[in-house]
Amino acid sequence: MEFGLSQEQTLLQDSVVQYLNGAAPLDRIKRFVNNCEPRADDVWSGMVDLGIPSLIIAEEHGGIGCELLDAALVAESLGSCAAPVPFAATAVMVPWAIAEAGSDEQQLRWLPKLAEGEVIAGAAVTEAISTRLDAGVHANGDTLSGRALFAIDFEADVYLIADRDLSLYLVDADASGLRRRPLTTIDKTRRYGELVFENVQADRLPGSSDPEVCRRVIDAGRIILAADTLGASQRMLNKAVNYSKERMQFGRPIGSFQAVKHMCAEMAAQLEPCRAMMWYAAHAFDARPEEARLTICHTKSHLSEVGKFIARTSTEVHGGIGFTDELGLHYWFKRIGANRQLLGGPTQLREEAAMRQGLVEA
Amino acid sequence: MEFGLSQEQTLLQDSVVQYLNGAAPLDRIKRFVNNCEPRADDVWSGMVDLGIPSLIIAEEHGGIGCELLDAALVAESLGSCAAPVPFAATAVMVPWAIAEAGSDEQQLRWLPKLAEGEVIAGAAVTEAISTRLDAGVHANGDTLSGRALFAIDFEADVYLIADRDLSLYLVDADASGLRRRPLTTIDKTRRYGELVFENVQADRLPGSSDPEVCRRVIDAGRIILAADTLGASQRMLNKAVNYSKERMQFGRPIGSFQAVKHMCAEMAAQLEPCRAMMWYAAHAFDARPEEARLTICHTKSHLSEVGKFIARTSTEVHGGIGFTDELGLHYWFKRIGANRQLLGGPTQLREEAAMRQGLVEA
Amino acid sequence: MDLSYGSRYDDFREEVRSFIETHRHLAAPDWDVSDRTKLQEWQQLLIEQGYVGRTIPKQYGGYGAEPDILEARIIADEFARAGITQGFSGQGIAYLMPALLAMGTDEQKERFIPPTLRAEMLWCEGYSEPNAGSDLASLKTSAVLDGDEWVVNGQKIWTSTAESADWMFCLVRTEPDAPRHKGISFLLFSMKSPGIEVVPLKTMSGTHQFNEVFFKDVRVPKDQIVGQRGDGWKVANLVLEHEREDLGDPNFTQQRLNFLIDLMKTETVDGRRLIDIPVYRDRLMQFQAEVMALRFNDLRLLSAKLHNKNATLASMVMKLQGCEVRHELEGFAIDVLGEHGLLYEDAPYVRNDGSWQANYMFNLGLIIGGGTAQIQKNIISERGLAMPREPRPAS
Amino acid sequence: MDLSYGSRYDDFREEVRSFIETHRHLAAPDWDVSDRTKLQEWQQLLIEQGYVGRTIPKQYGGYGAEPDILEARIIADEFARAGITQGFSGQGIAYLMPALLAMGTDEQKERFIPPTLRAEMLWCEGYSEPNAGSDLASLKTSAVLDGDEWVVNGQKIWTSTAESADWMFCLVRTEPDAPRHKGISFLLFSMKSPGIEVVPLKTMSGTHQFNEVFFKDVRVPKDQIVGQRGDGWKVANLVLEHEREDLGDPNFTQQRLNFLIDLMKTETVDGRRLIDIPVYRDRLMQFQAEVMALRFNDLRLLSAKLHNKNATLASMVMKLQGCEVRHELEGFAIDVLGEHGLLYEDAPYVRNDGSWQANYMFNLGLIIGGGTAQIQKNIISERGLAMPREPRPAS
Repeated sequence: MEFGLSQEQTLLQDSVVQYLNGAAPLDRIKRFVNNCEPRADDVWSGMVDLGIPSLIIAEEHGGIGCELLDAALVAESLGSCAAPVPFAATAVMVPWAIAEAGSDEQQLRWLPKLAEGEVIAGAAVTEAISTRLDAGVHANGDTLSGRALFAIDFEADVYLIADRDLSLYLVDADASGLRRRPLTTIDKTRRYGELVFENVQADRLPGSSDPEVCRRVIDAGRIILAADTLGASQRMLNKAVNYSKERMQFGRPIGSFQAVKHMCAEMAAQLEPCRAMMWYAAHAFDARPEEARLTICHTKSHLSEVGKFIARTSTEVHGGIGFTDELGLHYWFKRIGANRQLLGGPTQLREEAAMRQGLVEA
Repeated sequence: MEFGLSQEQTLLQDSVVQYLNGAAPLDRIKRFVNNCEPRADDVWSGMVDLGIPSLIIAEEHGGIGCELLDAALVAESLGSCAAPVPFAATAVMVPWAIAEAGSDEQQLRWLPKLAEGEVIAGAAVTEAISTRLDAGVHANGDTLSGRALFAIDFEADVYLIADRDLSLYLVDADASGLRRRPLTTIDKTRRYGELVFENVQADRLPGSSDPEVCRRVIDAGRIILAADTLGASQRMLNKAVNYSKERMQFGRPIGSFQAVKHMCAEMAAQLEPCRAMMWYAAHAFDARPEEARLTICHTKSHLSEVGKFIARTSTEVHGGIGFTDELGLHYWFKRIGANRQLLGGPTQLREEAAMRQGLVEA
Repeated sequence: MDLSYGSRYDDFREEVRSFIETHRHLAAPDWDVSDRTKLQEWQQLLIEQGYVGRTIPKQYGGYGAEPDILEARIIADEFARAGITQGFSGQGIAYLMPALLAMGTDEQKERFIPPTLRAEMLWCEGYSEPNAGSDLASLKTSAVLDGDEWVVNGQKIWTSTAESADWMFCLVRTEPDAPRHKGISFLLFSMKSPGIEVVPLKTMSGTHQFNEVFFKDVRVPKDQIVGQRGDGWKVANLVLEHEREDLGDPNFTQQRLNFLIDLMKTETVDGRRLIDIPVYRDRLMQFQAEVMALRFNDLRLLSAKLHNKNATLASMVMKLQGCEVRHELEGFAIDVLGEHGLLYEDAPYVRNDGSWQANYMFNLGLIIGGGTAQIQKNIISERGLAMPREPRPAS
Repeated sequence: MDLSYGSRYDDFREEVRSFIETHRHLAAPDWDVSDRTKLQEWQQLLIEQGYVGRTIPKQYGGYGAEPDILEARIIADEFARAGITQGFSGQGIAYLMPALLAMGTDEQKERFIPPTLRAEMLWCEGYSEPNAGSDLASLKTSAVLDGDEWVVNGQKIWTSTAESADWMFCLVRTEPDAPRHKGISFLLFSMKSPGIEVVPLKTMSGTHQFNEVFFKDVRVPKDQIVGQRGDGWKVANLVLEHEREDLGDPNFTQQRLNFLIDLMKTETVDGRRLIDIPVYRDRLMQFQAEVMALRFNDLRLLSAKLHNKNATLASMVMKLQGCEVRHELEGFAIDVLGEHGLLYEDAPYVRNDGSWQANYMFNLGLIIGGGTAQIQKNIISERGLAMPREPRPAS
């Protein structure tokens, strides 16, 4: 029995953080944001060197064959660094979907390229969770029409699309009839967008007629977002603690005031148990599928609440400087905010958790 | 324009508190509780001398003819002293109902006696709000059957009963077919009970065929409970502040620790605005009936939340001693807890507030 | 209890309303100082009408009316109701003028109040410094007397409108050897003085609402000091009181709440109106109750002022509670909007111009600025509840 | 990650289960010490089986097994699952014995451990005093050496089981002139010693779970001290660590949550099941998530112990978070029960024996006791986050 990270897993996290500290420090993030760069290719190429896009892809397709937990641990590191790279879709949701429900041909065509990081894949599954503004995609044979909102890893070469029946399709970014429109959000360290389909030829994943596949893709995406929030929250807590030790007011470090100490203690007390929760939920995805949906719903909703508290409280501990663009603390603040809303907010997730246990009347 | 208390109103509050400090100090409350006294006649008689039961009864019936706000101010004082006397039903809900919906004969028969404090009236209207355990009273002509739970001012001579259609009735405590059963609750400073009716002869208030009368009786009861919570919460805050100035730990008064100071500041910050809110809602009952239901729902639900926070936080500031029976802080803690649950808890009240504004789909 | 204002005031309200009806096309928004002429014309009209500078003596260019709290409230209410600006109300008018009236010399009043009132002299406030935030009294910007002039060196931060202001009122340390609070003076100087550099300070919400201001040997005539040397802290506190009252205004929060209710009645998820989702509705009602408590508290404060009643604690808690509710409310709106709550700036489908996100951040700034929530709680516990101060640390 | 215990442990679990199945009729509840014989027989059986005193050396009457964290957890889990008590586990066994093993003399171990283990010697803990709560190190109960005996005077409070205990382990001040923490010693003495008076202390929930204990010239043999004079604080901290870990146990909270779910599935309001009220369901799910986080954290701690990994912060937060969730959960249950949530003690219609109300209060006591939430936050910030201590006040 061992419920904790292996040395390899800890090393993986450290190597990602170390790489990003060098390749994507605050200045690089700012440039990415301020210049509205679609992709930070320099940062991405190092991620490829580390094997990140190949993490959960099977060895036979040129991947490493890790489990979802490893991907979640990487997501935690990305969140910790507010990394301006795609990940949730291109490295997790899409390869998992293709491996699970794609034909041999689809697997051979896409997985090696995804593993190499040559191809970046976005995912548009928002409407499989809930629909706003009459968005949604419907299929007519292998032809898609409609609109998909909040595609993740939007600056991509290929997209995974869910239609109204939760079937999954692959669509080339330059497919005829597809219009792409970026959506500006508060979180500018990652790219989001809208996809408009007018009779677009799509490549259906044959194994996706069971809607459970789409739901599992969403589960995977959710735990990745939750892990990202864990990493970003931990970083915001660390920054608050460090700042409080340096910042002097009234002739003493503000971290020696009980009010500030207790704010930091409350952040730690709320955040620390989330770590084990994230491990368990991500591990359950592969190892205990019967527990996965419930634990993942709870992990994402709970981390969303804790993250919101920490984003606010860390900014408060920083005082005025935390409110400036210059310090850049807000990149983490907004990243946590974005993770909260994407792929189901807390209220939605709690209702799904209740459903999963049969606590909601049909 | 004057939104505040008149000198008379402040005097009224002071005189009640002063009287109760003398007549019902902690020892007297403890005796009342520990001996399970049904009524504290000694305390009540002084209340009668002060004219409390006659407060909202018209002068023509021997009352003082004040508005509901004055009664709410008295309730605040009672809450402040955790007074072991009946009030909400006998001095407010019942006389108001009789005055509003009673026949001349009913008014003449009951109001003077209520004003004199000779007769104590209870009120059982819980099931007009919501029904649990299949409780509820139905009328067959002037005969009542069924069960009413959580009668307020239970140790009474006469009861005001709402049936399922929200018609109101008066029933003598010793009416044939009526069984009374006390209900032990956490709040032992007041008495609650169950009334079981088997074909009990009742005296219908003719004006109560409009269910709005019953709803107004509930409104009145709710603001009284909210005011009681305001008084009890203020007292718990004061006790916490005073204790924190006296209690020494680590060589200094605990009230000089920022954590304790901020706990007290948060209590004050939440409680203080409730004062104006309670004034407005109680005043609206008489002066701005179109605003009354909404403001009263919000006042009771909001004060329930604030009161819960203060009950807990004040106890925490007191540390171990606050947890003892001896100190008696818990009488206020429990009184606030009881006010919260009676005549509609916060969730119920918020839904009613939404309904009142047409925000709930039919 | 008497919630009516009485017939005299009802008449006055009618008068204000009809003025607004007739003149609203002339209104200049107070946040746009680019068209100074329009601003000043509108300002002038309002001064003549007595809706700006109502109680400022005629000799200083005001309307010279007796202070009347209800008249003031009626004017404010009616302009707010009409959704137009009640003249220009920059920091000079709102904060400096009361301080000048209380502590300025006759000369200073004559020189500064009339053009300030007419929006010919726009002001910014130089208080916070990078190392003097919560601990404002530790400020280090220095002013040294050199002949007939103060020579100012140092830096201010969080200076809103510094880029457009003509003048600054500024806290500087003039007595470095005096105890902290007694070494500070209150200077007035032109922003065109040589040696001043204004650098925009971008905030997390992406806007430039603040600046840093750097002083290098800025020379200020000796008589441009308000009060005596070392009186600066006293003058500043006159200003700060007015400022804190402005933060967390529940009437503005009520407006946002109303917008949100409208939004929740129209916006849908899975074909269901947001207002029909019980969990959201319950939370919405919770906010409505909290805002209601603050609005009635505000009414109580108005009445207390009117009748010279004490309501210290009720007034002290307004900033803390008001800013907290405002921040939380905006965050809740983002939640109910789901993914759409993330949209910002020029995004298609963005709701209410992205104001939910912008205000969620800006209001967090309010919690921090003008005395952080922690400082507010210190003040409430010490001045409101008479709790002991923290013991002075052994050095 | 490996969540399985492995086949050896699966076998062990089977063994424990089958023992429980066969012997559960003999179980004596550990909170009822009135039938000592039954208690001791059950205890003896469990010692022989190795389910009590498993790792205590044979020479002290234990089972003498090597420490095995998973075995210990399996035993605890299985007894909890079966709803019977895992032998008597009073303060002597849970807290004193580890301290004695670490710091007692051989003589003390031989004398005290065997009867303690067999539940023949029941202990209570004398730590808190009326004026030494959060600031435990300021305790004043004194012990003065008079010949071969300590003479103890003073008072303890919050002493649970003092009325039934045979012995007390007690913190006393023996070196009044030493610095606070260094002047304390750890004494053991019989509760039958002349000069001890036990007075029941009733709490807000109406039960007598605690006592005050008064000492008047209580004479204690000199050698009944654990460690050296002045070592008391060190010994006490060994005990306190064990205590804090016990508070806020999420597995117990999970049980309460399950009761609540059952209740909400059966109880109705206006004919609607409570679970079908979306606002309640949402809140319930929030609790489920919070308890889940704490349960997984607990699993992490188990694994960390097993593999000697560091998880200090994860362990530090358990009391604070665990007690908070427990208190709030019970309060929520009261809410969903409406007026029925008020019922208590012998009331008709009372739900779950009034335990929601009783625990709501008792759990508030847990937030206060064993180190208040404020003290916990100090510890987390200073020891967990390495934040600076408050400066020492100038005297």
